[in-house]
Amino acid sequence: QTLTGAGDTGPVELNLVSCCKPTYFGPSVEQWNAKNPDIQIEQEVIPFAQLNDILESRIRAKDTTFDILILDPPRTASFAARRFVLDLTDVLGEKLAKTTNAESLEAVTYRDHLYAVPVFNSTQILIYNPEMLKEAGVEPPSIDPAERATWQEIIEKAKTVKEALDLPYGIAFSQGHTFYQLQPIIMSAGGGVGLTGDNMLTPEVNGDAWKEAMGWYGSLYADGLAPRGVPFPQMDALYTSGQLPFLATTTDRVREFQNQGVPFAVAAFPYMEGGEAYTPCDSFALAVNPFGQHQAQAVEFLTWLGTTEEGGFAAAAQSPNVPANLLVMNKVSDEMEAASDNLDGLKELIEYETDKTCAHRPASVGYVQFETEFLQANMDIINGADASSRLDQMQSQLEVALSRIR
Amino acid sequence: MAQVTLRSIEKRFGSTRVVKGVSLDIANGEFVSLVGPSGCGKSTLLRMIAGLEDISGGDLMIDGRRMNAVAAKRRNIAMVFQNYALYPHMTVAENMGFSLRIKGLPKAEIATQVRQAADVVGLGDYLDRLPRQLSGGQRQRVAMARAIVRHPAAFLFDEPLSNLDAKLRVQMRSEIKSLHQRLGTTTIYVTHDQIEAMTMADRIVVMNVGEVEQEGAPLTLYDHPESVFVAGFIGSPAMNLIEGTLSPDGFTAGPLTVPVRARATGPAILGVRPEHLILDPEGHAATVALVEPTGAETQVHLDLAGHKLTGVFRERIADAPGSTLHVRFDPDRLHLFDRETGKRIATP
Amino acid sequence: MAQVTLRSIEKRFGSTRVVKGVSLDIANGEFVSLVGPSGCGKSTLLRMIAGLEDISGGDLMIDGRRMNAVAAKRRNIAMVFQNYALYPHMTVAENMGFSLRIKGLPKAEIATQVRQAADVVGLGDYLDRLPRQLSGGQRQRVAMARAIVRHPAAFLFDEPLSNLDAKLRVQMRSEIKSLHQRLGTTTIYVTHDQIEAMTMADRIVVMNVGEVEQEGAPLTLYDHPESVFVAGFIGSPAMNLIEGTLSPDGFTAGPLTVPVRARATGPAILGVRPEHLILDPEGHAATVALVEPTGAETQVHLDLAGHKLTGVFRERIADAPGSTLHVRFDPDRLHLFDRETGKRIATP
Amino acid sequence: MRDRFAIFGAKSQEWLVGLLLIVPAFLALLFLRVIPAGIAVWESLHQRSFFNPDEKMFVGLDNFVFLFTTSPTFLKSMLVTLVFVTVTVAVQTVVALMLALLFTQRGWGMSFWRTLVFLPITIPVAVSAVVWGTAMRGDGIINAALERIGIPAQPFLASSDQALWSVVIIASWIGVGYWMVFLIAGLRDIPDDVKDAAALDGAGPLRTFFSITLPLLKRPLAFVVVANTVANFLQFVPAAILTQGGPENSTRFVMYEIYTQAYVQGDVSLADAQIVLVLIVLLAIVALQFRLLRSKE
Amino acid sequence: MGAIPRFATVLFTIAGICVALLFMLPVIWMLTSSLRPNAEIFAHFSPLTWQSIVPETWTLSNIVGLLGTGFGRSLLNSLIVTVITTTLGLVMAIMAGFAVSVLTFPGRNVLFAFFVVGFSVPFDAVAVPLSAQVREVGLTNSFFGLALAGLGNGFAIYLLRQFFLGIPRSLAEAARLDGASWLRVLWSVYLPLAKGPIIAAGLTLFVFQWQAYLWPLLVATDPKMQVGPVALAGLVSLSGVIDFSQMFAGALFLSIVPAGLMLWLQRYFVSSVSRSGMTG
Ligand SMILES: Nc1ncnc2c1ncn2[C@@H]1O[C@H](COP(=O)(O)OP(=O)(O)OP(=O)(O)O)[C@@H](O)[C@H]1O
Ligand SMILES: Nc1ncnc2c1ncn2[C@@H]1O[C@H](COP(=O)(O)OP(=O)(O)OP(=O)(O)O)[C@@H](O)[C@H]1O
Ligand SMILES: [Mg+2]
Ligand SMILES: [Mg+2]
Repeated sequence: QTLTGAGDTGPVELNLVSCCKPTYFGPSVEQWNAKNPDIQIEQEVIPFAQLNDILESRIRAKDTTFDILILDPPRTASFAARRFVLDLTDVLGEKLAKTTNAESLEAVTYRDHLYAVPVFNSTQILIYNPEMLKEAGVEPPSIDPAERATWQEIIEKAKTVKEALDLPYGIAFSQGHTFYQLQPIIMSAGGGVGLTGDNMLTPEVNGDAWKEAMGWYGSLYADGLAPRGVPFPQMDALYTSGQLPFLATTTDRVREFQNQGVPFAVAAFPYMEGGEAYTPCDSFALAVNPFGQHQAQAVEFLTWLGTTEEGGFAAAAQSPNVPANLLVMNKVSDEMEAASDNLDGLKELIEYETDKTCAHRPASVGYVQFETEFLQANMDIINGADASSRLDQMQSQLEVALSRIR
Repeated sequence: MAQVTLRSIEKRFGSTRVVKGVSLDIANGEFVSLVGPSGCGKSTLLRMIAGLEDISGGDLMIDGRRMNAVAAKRRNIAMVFQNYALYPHMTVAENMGFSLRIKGLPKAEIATQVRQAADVVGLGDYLDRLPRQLSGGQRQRVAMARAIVRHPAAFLFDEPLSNLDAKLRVQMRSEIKSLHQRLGTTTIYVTHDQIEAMTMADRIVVMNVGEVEQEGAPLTLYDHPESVFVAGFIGSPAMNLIEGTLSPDGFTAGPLTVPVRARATGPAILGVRPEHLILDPEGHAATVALVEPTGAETQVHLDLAGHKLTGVFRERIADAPGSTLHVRFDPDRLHLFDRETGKRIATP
Repeated sequence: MAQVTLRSIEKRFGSTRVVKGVSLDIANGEFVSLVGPSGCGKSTLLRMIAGLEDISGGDLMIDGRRMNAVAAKRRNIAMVFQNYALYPHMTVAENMGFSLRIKGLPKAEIATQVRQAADVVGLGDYLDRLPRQLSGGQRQRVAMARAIVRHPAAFLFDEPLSNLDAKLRVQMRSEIKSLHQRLGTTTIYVTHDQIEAMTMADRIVVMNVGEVEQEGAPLTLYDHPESVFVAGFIGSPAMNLIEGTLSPDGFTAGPLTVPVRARATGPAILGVRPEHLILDPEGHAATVALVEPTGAETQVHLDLAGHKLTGVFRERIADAPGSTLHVRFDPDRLHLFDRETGKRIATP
Repeated sequence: MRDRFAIFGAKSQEWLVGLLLIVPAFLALLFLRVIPAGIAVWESLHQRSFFNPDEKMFVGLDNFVFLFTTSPTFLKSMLVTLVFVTVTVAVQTVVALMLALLFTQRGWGMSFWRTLVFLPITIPVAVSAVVWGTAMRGDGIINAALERIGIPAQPFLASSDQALWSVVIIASWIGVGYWMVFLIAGLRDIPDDVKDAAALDGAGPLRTFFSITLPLLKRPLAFVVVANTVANFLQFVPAAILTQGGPENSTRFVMYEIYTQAYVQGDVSLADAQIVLVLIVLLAIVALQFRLLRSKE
Repeated sequence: MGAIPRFATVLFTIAGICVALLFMLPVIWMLTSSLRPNAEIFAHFSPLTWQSIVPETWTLSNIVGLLGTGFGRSLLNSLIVTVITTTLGLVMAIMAGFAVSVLTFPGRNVLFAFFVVGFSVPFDAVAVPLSAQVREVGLTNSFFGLALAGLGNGFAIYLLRQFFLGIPRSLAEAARLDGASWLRVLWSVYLPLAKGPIIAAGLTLFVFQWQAYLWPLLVATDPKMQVGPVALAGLVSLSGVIDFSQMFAGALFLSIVPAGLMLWLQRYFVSSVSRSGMTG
């Protein structure tokens, strides 16, 4: 396999398409640029909401103006199948296996080929307000994965606190509209990942477990325990302004809430009674544009990020996320835990979840269709639609949508 | 039908005083002509009476009620605008029927009245046209018909016939007059046409720079203009005005002496209308400057001892410019004015 | 200065033929008046000459060159529009100076010429006003001045004086005339004013429903109208027209018999101008219908054996309607027309 | 020079000038709008392989057949869009006209107040959507206000019955001030003397409005209606952000459908087929409006 | 008009203020929200209290923080692009609008129909193929490339046509006779008489470009070329959390320019004079 730009001499400018705040990859890019005058990286930041849409259309048009792109792991299959990302198996496969979380690697692997360098990982926790729980006389849930609470227990506690303190709500899910956050709950109730078959193009979303889990989830909103009609990006604010005691969210809130001085404590992400524990996982990886002009140099940068301690630290420096680079994982979680004395056990929790309970989203070329349909169905259920019939509808609509993939 | 009274009406545009205290009493059913030089404030006065322009000072009374603050639509006054102001989006028939539609008349009734009014102005064939498809004169007639159709308490006409040809104008003139006779509607009529003013009106009001110069019956104004201004303004071609001095001997202007019967003496102006120049071999010798035959008459511009005079004669005169013509002034038709004040000097 | 030739000019709006084959030869420097009833196509003809309206048929030649396809701005023709068409956003001075600015004249030069033209029309004090701040007559004068200032090859005037008062109109008339004498610019002048048409023009063209009825020197038209239409149209008040029969005895209309010297016989129309009615105790007895004194003259509407006649007399007549007046027709001034064709019947 | 354009008559040069004046705008529209639309027509007759986007197959009207028979959402989205457009255009035009009338009256500081009404259009739509989404929350400020005056809290965007109307309100808040500007310009163009004539004919304010102002406002009004129709037909950002087309597809606008199809799911052929249909429907509506709003003047 | 009672003026003023307030409420809320800490924004909705609008804690940190993110630069970019679009677009639209309304020539109505088709094409739908072409001709990351999207604006043409049709044709004719070329007629007669509509057309172009979001994302890949709305959307963090107070501050900054512009251009919205120089 030959990479473009391999023989180039002289300085090269790489273009990295990332998303969200510039600080995500800012420190890595700066450190790299300082040390590699011949390969200078320029960062282009696309707002999160449009990231995949824009990437999709630009790669489809064979855009050569960028070299490295941010890859949302569940899109790996779709991108890889269409050769929208460069196959990195030969150049990086072995090296990465030694330094990167295996689960994270799996998420960016499609049909045994590696397509990206996982930079971040993620997992979810349950944040609660210890003061509220105390005031309501409710026993706080444990941070120890071994003593993980069930959702049913948590809901009871939430109800109690809500009533005792006359709060508007009991619990919120900060990404409760996404499959990312709901997948573990569905799987914990015994459901599958939603897609099956050879190509993972056969939907399976209206089984009993799915209906039960989603019915249960919808009831939280119907009962007024979870906030209906509040835009999901505003869920955190409900917690921080003291309107509810429980918030299911990602680990990155830990640093944020600490900075803001919001009272909080951490518990393990709950599971459904009688089921197994699952947590969401995976986060952004970096891939190489197959139409880019400087693939060799791009790979150099990715190698540095994924296989060196220095690169790993650079990436983790400002990110609130869990690093995928094992060389730095330990130290970063140490720091996170040490930041406050009520976070004892956080490090173990993170390590446990990323290793043992990780529920990858389905590795299907039709994932986008699946995710879009799920979002619609989920929002309807949240707003009061009957879960069972809505999932039946989703099943048939998804079948139509996936039939277009040929 | 209405009685309209103006008491010291004023109009200012910014700092310019355009109408300066006009007082007028217009009796119920009267037909008043408003004349005056361009820009003297005639249109402005009409617009104030109609309620389209705020009155800056004074009182406007209609039938004894003060109307300064009454909205235009409640005054029941019809106006023919100098610039027509037709509704551009309505056909001729719709333009004319608009006020009737507002009154809530039944459709058939409106159609009948519109047709009648259209026939009066000779637009029967144009009822379905839009204003922009009409010629200038046709537009003006639509504007006329729109006012006629309404049977208002008073008509205000702002030069309604200026764009019509002579024949149509004569015809329209008598239409308006007979309309007035039939309906007896109070009418104020601004015109630049001498014949219209003289023949149609019960009374003529002569305005000059925002003020009333003189008012009275048409022939009174013609025969006894109270000022040089009125003398010069009423009558066309205008009265000849000769500056000179009045002495017990008569009126003297350079070599010219005219016997008059005035008692006053001092600087004066002698006025004599063109039609009161009489061809007379015994008369003063004058040099012909220009001869303008109008068909019925001949207008001759003369130079009499340095004074430029115009004469109008029934005769066809073919004298070339430069030749000599002998004329005298009709001694019974002379006017005298004070040179300082411009006021008329009484002759016994 | 230009010579303008029209050869069978046609204008159609959709399917309506508005100008129907007009041919005219206007010599260099000539002053032609265009008259005709409202809506007969005068404005349309002017607009075609100016290049504002496409010519549907025929040829327009200026100085021997076919101009049908030459753009308006290249014809160097000035026009005074019937509706003024002043630039509403420009002051009077800017309105007048616009064409000079386009020519690229220096500012000072423009200012001088504008001032001169403004003085001609008596608007010297209004140079900084906007059109909407002017009275109707003032606007019309701006439109005049805008044409004058340009020194074009030909002037087209579309009723330029209709909104002016009599005095100003006389003054402007002589201004235009002396301007024409000074510059010798070919001029086509549409007017509804008889006196203007008669006194200003070298030649009058009478139009009727899109066609030329007659053209000729003013007095020729007045004295020898070739058709009933021209006879009735030229002259104000209009010629009296009496329908009757021509026999070797003379002209008979009911009880009325008038001796005439025509050889033809058959149905005919007798024409006699109002000023050719002569008060004569020996004359026909007529009933007075209406007396309209205009000051200089008196117009009397009469009923003579069932025929409505108008007479214009120098005398002040005070007879009440209903009384009897004796008049005779000036035998030298009678006109005879064929009742079928409307054409003039020759009298030896 | 003689008679070069003789067939066109005296005004022939207008042809050349007109051509020159139109060329830049013509080219811009041709390359920036019409040719891409033409490409969409061509593409809609093909189907691109998902796995190899370079490979395309002629499929005739298959994409259209799919949209009309199989697609679970397309027809619904067309219907939703038509309802939305009808209501929004009606509401916005009427309100904008009322505001235009208000703000052309004499009053103190009117131009300043008018600017404030215009302000919403200048705020990024995405942010406006967030603000309204927040205000319309179950526990949001609007419900708080409603409860104050004794009306129970409404679900607004969370209910399939109210979501569309909520989006209408938001879109109107954004757009009304903007459309108002054009109507103000139009109102100012109506000659005073015609209104004077109407006043003398006995017309009161209402009568003058309906018989004089409104007909003479037809041209700007036609612009507002047509432009507003097109703009709202193609509008999808507030719905995309606030409701993602839900609840139960009640706010699934056809442009959102196209956007999702083309950008999110990468089904370009299907998106192009939808674009073609949208274009056809839109042009039909616009043609109809042109016919209805032709001014007599 | 005579006889308008003075209290009507008062009434209209009050109505104007009320309407303006109604439209401003969300904006006022944005303003105060940008002056309070993020956590406080959503804390006081129900029940309604004065704190829903008035911050308990006032802070400028959002605005300061915003400027730290290079937002100023994006604002400047937006301004440059918008000025280019508005200027070029307006010139093109004026010329074309004049041609299809004042000049008469064969094919005029066909051309106008073409413009109508042009503005019915949803731009968002053709943005992708178009951006590929823009990339091919090398206009990515140029102000002109960014401005391109707003240039083919059929709306502005249509708008100007509608208003130009309202200007009496005899004015153009008078100017033609005065020797003016058609361009001169446009410049000296139509432009001054259509100031209000031209401003309105300019606003159309301005707002389209100022709000542009998708197109800049497609053709401005260089962060130095980022425009305001994109920068604003970038304030969303990886996990979808939004810094609302900063976003509101940014939105307000973004609307200052057009609002100021509008306020400044008010005076050209004077009563039309287009028919006041004539009869009929
Ligand atoms: N809006 C205005 N602002 C300033 N001056 C004005 C305004 N309208 C009219 N004028 C002036 O007021 C005077 C009177 O105008 P008005 O229209 O009443 O005259 P008029 O007697 O009707 O003249 P005409 O016979 O020419 O129509 C004129 O000198 C005119 O210039
Ligand atoms: N655009 C048009 N469409 C249809 N008919 C028209 C149009 N313009 C003018 N006409 C008709 O053409 C005829 C001639 O109009 P034109 O304006 O030339 O008359 P005119 O002789 O100038 O009349 P006036 O003395 O009243 O101004 C009229 O009957 C008029 O109604
Ligand atoms: Mg006047
Ligand atoms: Mg005419």
